[in-house]
Amino acid sequence: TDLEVTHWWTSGGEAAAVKELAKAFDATGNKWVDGAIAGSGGTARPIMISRITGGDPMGATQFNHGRQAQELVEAGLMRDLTDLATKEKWKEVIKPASLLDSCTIDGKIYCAPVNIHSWQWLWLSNEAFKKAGVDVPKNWNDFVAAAPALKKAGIQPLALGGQPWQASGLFDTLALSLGGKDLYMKVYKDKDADAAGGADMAKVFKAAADARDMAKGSNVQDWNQATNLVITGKAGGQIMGDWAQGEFQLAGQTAGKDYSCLPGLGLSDYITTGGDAFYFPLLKDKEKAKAQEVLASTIVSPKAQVAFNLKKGSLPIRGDVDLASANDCMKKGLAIVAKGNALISTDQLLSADTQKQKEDLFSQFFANPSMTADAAQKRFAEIISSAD
Amino acid sequence: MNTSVSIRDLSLNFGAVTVLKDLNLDINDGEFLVLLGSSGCGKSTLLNCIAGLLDVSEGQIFIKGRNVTWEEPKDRGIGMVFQSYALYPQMTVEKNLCFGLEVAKVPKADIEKRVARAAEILQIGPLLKRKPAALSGGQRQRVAIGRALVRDVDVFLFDEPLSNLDAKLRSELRVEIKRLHQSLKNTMIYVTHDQIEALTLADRIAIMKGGVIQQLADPMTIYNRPKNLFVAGFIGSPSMNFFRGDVVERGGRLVFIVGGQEFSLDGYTAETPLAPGQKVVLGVRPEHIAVDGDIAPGQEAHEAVVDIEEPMGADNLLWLKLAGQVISVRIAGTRRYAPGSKVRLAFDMSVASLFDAGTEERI
Amino acid sequence: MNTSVSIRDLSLNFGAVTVLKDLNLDINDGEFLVLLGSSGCGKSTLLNCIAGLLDVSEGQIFIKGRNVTWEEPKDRGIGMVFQSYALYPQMTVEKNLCFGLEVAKVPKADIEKRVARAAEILQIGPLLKRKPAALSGGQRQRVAIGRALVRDVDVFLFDEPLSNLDAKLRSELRVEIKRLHQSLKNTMIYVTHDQIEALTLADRIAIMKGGVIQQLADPMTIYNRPKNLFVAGFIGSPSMNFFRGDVVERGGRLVFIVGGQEFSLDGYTAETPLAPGQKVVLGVRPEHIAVDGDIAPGQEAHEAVVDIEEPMGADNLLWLKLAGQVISVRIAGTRRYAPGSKVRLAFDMSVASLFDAGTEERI
Amino acid sequence: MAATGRTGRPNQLFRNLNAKIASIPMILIALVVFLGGSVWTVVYSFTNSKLLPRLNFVGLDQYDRLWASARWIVSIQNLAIYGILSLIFSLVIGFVLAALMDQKIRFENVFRTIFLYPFALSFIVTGLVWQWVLNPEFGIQSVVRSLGFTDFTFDPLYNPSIVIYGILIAGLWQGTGLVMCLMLAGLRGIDEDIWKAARVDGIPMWRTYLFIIIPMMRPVFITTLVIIASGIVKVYDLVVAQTSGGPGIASEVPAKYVYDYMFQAQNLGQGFAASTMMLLTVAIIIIPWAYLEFGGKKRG
Amino acid sequence: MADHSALNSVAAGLDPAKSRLGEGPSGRKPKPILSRRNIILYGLLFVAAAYYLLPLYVMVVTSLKGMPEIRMGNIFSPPMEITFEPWVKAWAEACTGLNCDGLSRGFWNSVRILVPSVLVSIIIASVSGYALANWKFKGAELFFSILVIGAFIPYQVMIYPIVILLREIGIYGTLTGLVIVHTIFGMPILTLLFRNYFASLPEELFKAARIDGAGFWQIYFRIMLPMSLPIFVVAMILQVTGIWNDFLFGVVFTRPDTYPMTVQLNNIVNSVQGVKEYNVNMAATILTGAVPLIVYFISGRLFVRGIAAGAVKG
Ligand SMILES: Nc1ncnc2c1ncn2[C@@H]1O[C@H](COP(=O)(O)OP(=O)(O)OP(=O)(O)O)[C@@H](O)[C@H]1O
Ligand SMILES: Nc1ncnc2c1ncn2[C@@H]1O[C@H](COP(=O)(O)OP(=O)(O)OP(=O)(O)O)[C@@H](O)[C@H]1O
Ligand SMILES: [Mg+2]
Ligand SMILES: [Mg+2]
Repeated sequence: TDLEVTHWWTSGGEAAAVKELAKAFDATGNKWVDGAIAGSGGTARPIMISRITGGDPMGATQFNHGRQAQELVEAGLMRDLTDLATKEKWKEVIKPASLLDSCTIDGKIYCAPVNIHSWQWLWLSNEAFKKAGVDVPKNWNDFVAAAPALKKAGIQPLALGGQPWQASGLFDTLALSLGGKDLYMKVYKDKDADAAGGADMAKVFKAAADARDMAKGSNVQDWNQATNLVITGKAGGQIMGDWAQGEFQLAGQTAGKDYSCLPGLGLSDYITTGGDAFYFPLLKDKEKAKAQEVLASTIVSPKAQVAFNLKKGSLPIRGDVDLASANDCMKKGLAIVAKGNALISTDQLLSADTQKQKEDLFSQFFANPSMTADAAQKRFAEIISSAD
Repeated sequence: MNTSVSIRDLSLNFGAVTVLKDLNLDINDGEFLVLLGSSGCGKSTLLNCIAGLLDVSEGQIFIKGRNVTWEEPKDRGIGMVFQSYALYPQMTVEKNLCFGLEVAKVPKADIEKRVARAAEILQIGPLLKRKPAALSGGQRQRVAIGRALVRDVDVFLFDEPLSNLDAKLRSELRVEIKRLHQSLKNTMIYVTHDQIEALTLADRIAIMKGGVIQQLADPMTIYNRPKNLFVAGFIGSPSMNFFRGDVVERGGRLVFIVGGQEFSLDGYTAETPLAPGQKVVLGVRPEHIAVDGDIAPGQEAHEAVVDIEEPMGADNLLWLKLAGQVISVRIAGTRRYAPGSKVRLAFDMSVASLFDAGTEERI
Repeated sequence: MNTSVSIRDLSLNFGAVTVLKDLNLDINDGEFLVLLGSSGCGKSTLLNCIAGLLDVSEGQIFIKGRNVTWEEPKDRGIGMVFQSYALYPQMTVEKNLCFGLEVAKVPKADIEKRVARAAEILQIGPLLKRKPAALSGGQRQRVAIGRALVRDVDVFLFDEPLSNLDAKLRSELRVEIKRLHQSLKNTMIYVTHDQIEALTLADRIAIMKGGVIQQLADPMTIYNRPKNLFVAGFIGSPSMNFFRGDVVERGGRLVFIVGGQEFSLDGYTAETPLAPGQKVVLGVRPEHIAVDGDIAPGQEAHEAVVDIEEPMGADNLLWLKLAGQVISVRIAGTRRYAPGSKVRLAFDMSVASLFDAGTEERI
Repeated sequence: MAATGRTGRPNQLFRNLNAKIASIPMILIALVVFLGGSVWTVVYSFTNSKLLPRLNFVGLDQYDRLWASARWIVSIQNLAIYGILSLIFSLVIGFVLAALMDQKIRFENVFRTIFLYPFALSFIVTGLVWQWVLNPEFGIQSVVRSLGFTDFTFDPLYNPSIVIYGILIAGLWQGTGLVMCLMLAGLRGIDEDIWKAARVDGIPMWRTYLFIIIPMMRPVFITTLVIIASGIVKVYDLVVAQTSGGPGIASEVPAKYVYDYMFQAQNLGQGFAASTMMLLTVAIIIIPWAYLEFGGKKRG
Repeated sequence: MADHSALNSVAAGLDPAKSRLGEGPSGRKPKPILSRRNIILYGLLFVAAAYYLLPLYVMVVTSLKGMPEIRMGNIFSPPMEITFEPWVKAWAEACTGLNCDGLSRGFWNSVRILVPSVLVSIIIASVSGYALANWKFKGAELFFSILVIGAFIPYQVMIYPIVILLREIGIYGTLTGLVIVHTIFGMPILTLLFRNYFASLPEELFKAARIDGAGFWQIYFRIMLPMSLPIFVVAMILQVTGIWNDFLFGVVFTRPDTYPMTVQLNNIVNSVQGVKEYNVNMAATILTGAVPLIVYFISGRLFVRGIAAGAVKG
């Protein structure tokens, strides 16, 4: 049966990963009809939502974990996967459990998680630092200290794309890695406006201002263009989620040799685990409904998990798969998850509305050097105080 | 005689503007009625009401005794000819003529017969295959008439059909329309603001002003015995000469005084009795003023000074200063006067008009 | 008399089309010259050449003895009045009058004086603060004339200034223009295709056809002694009646024969000798035909049948069948004939015209 | 008179029935989509609808938040700058081009096609091309620098304070051709006698344009104004394709705010509030105009 | 001046018998090709033309270069080595997600969307404009005013209600739905154009046809349509460009297998795999713009004429 699957995985690494899923699904005798929409989730989600609410749903669609699809579920537009999940014992195999929790609404499971993404990575170009004549940094502070040398060598210290979510993600990463777990949870989970406006957070904002100076001059838009600057040694480093890994891999680079990765920016042992999940709109067609189940089960299956996540550079959602072929970086990530140091991602903690406001704030902050850290923090506190 | 078109208490408003007001008009079978009036007086509006192209606000319209007030234009038995010809530009002349018949599903043979007849009457046979763009103005108007002709209607409506033509063509087509009426004997209602057309074509003329009919009569009556000052001034080119003055008694006889000059009213036949002291307007047409040699012996004469003269070939128009105003006098084209020269002139009171200065009605 | 405007061998082509051809024309100082011709004959083109709005292809133009062939319009000392008025719609009347002067940096006081004078001459004083949209057609045309007037030019050019006005206004403004010319004594060149305007206004008329001047003469000569068939037919309304026939000798005298009817040519003064057997065209104006009672005793008379009559108020136009064709005859408005009745008529040969049937030139 | 035939006034509803039937699509679109849709939007702007519309009224909360949002303020400012400049420059450039074209030039067709062809391209394409041309690394800046002017800086799309002008350049490129066309049509409609009269009066060309022709073209200017203005309010694709609102939020526009908050932030209420503000602005400008144009004067 | 008159007198001397020419200039006023007026006039025109052509030039040149050459710098320099690789790739090979058939699929989808949308929207708008111009009825102008104001409403505002509307009718996601959406948003401006155009035709023509007994549709088809070529061309051009270039509706109201070309373009341009392939992007851009461009080049002249007839005579 043909099943149309919409997603926004269009960069090189992503597309390669999707191909693995499609292959696995096609192998079950069904057909994966690819509905890629380019231009990141911001472009794609409205289209997906319109189609679901407009009564022309696709067979399955990607969303980020968390609250993006909550209302669709509440409106009864999505398919309940609880039966399948019980049958395949998802509750037991999927690690960390928070992943499945965010698929669960009123005790029912509505999505199949595909991968775990963590945001807190600093990717570094070994070549760039060699050229600048400094050692490859071991953490964020080293990186900041090396920036002048990079600049002198004509190298952009920090690569940052223009898309608002990148700026926002960078800041959240700084908040967790520099501010620590407690601050992160207070601000993002408890929505504590005092903490958001407090002195600890002010330090994070100070660091963000430094990052802003380092990022000045990287005139690229897409995240993977920014990654490309690192790959080609035009930039020293980039703060980006683990999906950047896929790009390095596609470029044929080896972790440790050509590039380095620092989870938690080398300062903290925590990462957040968000990620992507597939949701299945309620369909009238029986055949398709059956195919949906097959797809859900394929996605969670160990084989597909390995194939997919290796290509994508993200972590698999189950603890029981063998990732022997994973590279250094992935292994670092897996180790942290195994330690139980995985926190819930901002996507799950904050509503899309709050996220958007945050994006607006930080994209403005990073683009506009005249905005002071204080002003930004004040606004940030406001957003957190009204967050839901 | 039977009435062909009958209009009862017709009113028409465009929004708040009343264009026609309580209009009544009976047109006889076979009559040629001309609606004459200055621009904007509602002539076209009235015609459009008769044709059914405008919905009346009040009143009724009868054609051949049938109440057609709310009927579709095509069912009223009328044909209409427009100032701008309104030929369908993308169709040949023949197709223009056939169109209405085809729409009405008239049999082919019948259509051909009727087109042939119209083409013969109007002498447009050789033009049938051309498109309107390839015709001259006069030819176009003939085709437009033909379009009404083929439909075999009871009443022809013309809305200033000749206004877009130059003077020469205009007078030619005028004669043709007159001839057409004489041979077809249809009822024709003809709108114009050209008084020559009105005078030469009409059996009766209805003079309109502000949506009201001022006078409805045959051309000679309109010309010679205008009912009020408006009609008197409207008809005739150049206009009638008007003198605002008083009626005074002089030795048992009534005379008219203006600017110190006295004119005997003996020859005038008043419709309502004249009284001394009455303020009146005397109207005399330019051709009813005799100059120098034309003055009959014994006729009362006044002196005037030539202001300018306008020779027009057959006639010569003199503008004279008399009683403090400039009047026009028509004399033969062969008689010339230099500006400034003195002439003697006499009014023919038997064909003059007197109006009450207040009501402006004829006395 | 001095020439004011002089045109030498003027030719003008639009691409391959020759609109004016080797045209020569001398206009006297203070003269009122009318260019008359049917539509498209090149009148406006000639006027535009004189104004400098069109570049000539060949030849020269002199104004007041100065060669202005290549000069800008504003330097030629001309003022121009257009059919469409061409007033600047968003400016007040006053501004319309001043604008050209202001641009030319004429001193303020001077401007005011000139505007006041023009306003007085044209009686547009009360209109000065209005915009053109708030004026009637006649008032607009007066302002347009004023615009030429304030510029104190030597030569006024009028391009059909009255064509857009209705008949009544037209005759009024005609008189005004005539008066204006009499008081200003400027040279005026006036384009029209209305022959009444031409006849009444002109000192001389130039009749044009196809870019060539056919006859240049004073109105009475044009009217009474047209140089060729075209001019004869063009001037006069209704047209001159033409009869194509032969000159034959009858008892030592020359007579004209058409359709079996003979007309004595005794009264006619030929410019070139007539010969028997010559094919000629006889032209007689409608007002030069006497009917019934008007026929002088002893005058040669013929019988004709009334086809239709067209009463026009002052006159009555009879269409008669004579010698196999329809001719028009003008009689007094008071005399009426029913269609089909028989009348006797006589031609006044002393004012008739004879043309060679081949060359169409006057004999 | 025998009163045969119909006497009474027939039911007005059924007169011109065909015309009314043929107008049904128009009426439906006007009432259901435009009017209904707008009312729907306004009503829901007073709710706290998130991803799906819900009738849960919260008063003016959405508006309070809207006007407290820095991004909305920037959007409004950008729209104002872009709108005013775009109006002025479109009209001026469009008119000047039309005036040039009206000088009986050679190759008029060629020039007209050149000026008009961008109008055939979408804003997406326009945005992409200009993004490319204005790119400091490849585009004009680098070219000028490579010519030796190493200090030359022209990077409107990467400089928050002038980014809106970068968008303006592209917008004008796309739209002035149509304006030129409209103006040219207007110029051609002007009575040639006016030109002649002005020449005879000795009024120089530029003065004639300025004081006579332009005032005469008022209706054309109004039509053009309406067309440009309706495009300005909607400007969205161009910004998305060229800058995605960046750098930061420097080139955000209201239409994008609406879209982002409705769909990306999944806060319909906020999006509707922003749309309502846009509607209100449009209504304030348009309704008087539409009244004058279509309601006030009756056509013959 | 002086030497001109000298020349003329020589010319005049050739035929002294005929000529009455006097002193001074004669004949056509000389107009040097390089007059100041011409220099300014054409100078301005060429500068403007350069501004308008520059992006097109950049697009074409870039699309013919290879990536290495692009990275070297100057976007204005002509390609050293012309390659059609980017074109092939843009048309048939560029990937979005798993679909690697470039724009070609989108092209046919666009055609399938374009044809019915253009036809339906023009038919409905022209009939409405005709009814408004010639068959006035109570309220017509009011509906029309609403429609015209609708032209100013940002599309985004209307998307949600329309999604709901189409869902209720049950045609969301179908071609019919998209055609309706295009018709709705084409209505205001097209109706305005048609109404103005039909109103500018002589009303007497319409009256004559009514007297001839033709009804609403007969007059429309047999009298009005044959006279309305220019305005139909304008409407056609506006709709072809508008619908072909549409992105928002295409993406919201279709599904991936029916995505129009603009959506494919967006996907290709935004699916950056490694480095941005500017040459492919430019080729894709040109290919996407080709249809409306061709329409313009072919019927541009009629467009101007129609604009004069329909838009300016408001
Ligand atoms: N559709 C309309 N709406 C409003 N007023 C109108 C309309 N049509 C005509 N009028 C007004 O009605 C009056 C009469 O118009 P109508 O066309 O009947 O005049 P007319 O006598 O035919 O003039 P003309 O000689 O110029 O043709 C005019 O004042 C005109 O302004
Ligand atoms: N710009 C032009 N290009 C080509 N031919 C032209 C041009 N202007 C005028 N003509 C032609 O020149 C001839 C004379 O035109 P002109 O306007 O002088 O006629 P006219 O005598 O003024 O006619 P009317 O009485 O209609 O005003 C016409 O045949 C016309 O078609
Ligand atoms: Mg009328
Ligand atoms: Mg002319």
